[in-house]
Amino acid sequence: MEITVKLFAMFRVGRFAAVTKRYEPGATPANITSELNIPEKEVGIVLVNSRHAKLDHRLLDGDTLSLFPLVGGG
Amino acid sequence: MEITVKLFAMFRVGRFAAVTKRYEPGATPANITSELNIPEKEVGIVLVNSRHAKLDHRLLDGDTLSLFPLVGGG
Amino acid sequence: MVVITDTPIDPSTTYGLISNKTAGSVVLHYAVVKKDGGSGAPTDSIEYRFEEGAEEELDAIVAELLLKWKLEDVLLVRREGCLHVGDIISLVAASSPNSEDAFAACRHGIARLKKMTTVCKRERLAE
Amino acid sequence: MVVITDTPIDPSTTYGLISNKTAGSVVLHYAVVKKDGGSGAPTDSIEYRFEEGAEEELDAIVAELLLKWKLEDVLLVRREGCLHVGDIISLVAASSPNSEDAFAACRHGIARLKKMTTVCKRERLAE
Repeated sequence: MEITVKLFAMFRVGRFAAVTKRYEPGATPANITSELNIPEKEVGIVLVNSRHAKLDHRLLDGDTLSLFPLVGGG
Repeated sequence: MEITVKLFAMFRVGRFAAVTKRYEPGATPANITSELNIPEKEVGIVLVNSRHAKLDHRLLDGDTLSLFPLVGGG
Repeated sequence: MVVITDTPIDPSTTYGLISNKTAGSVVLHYAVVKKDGGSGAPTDSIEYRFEEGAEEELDAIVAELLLKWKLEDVLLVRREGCLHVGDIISLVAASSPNSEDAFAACRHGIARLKKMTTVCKRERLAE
Repeated sequence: MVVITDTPIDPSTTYGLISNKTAGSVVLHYAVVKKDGGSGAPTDSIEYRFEEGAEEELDAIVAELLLKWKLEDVLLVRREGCLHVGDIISLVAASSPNSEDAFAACRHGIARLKKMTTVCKRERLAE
């Protein structure tokens, strides 16, 4: 399935702002942060399609995942 | 036309709490306060059917007029 | 405007009940029955009954808000009967040229609704 | 949830867009075009255009509110196009177990919408 991943603030450093990629069905935000080497404790807010979600949220094909760090969310 | 007049707080003193009375068509809250010897400058809030209204509001048959003094509106 | 109703409060119709000819801000607050009402055990239902004089008490709250803040209109709606989790208990709405006045009035309205003397509230906890 | 729309914001559908499974309070603020926008002459219309990155900017505001306050959900809606007096410019809504958090987040959301960098606003005064 295709997921668009958007990173914000310092999460972009050395990574990217937005990317659309294929993931295994049933992938979660936790799987993706782990793949991106983002420690879970640095994750402030997870949005799936602009809605508040948890790290174990089951993503669906076409979803947009936005990840904000704990500090400097903007 | 019939109007129900409700008085609040100190306006009740020597008058009444609520009364339903006949008035001439086209009567306004100003006509009624004048009849009740309530000086306009003492009127804090005028409600017609629980909605904010002005002293020159044209009342209609069946309306409820509530008059609150400037001080101690409750 | 003031409404005491025994039918569910319908949020799809409320915006239209507040006049806003001059207002740039309309604030609405819905109080909803939540599972954890703070009494330890989960809430099953809350029953609200209004006594005589409840409409006058709501009118007095409207007048108080209109006196204290620069508002175009105020709307107070209260639901009567047996409410379950997710049901809307009350709506306080205010329109004003300034969002500050609309917010302040709305917050004060909520505080006043909680202190009403003509309402009887009975909570039933889930077993 | 975040919406940028070129069709009128419909207040009859907004309450259903905010999730409130645990929330006891839902606060909504509508900003509306008013006749007297403060520039002296009466407002005829205001045009809003959004640049690329506007959705991301709205997402960042949602995240900021969720980080700062105890909220269940946040909804930001902005209208694009030419708006006239009485038209809804934006909606900020928040649900929370506490009305204090819902109000504070809603007020901060309004302040943040006003400072958006990806919006272009052009006001036309009435002649």
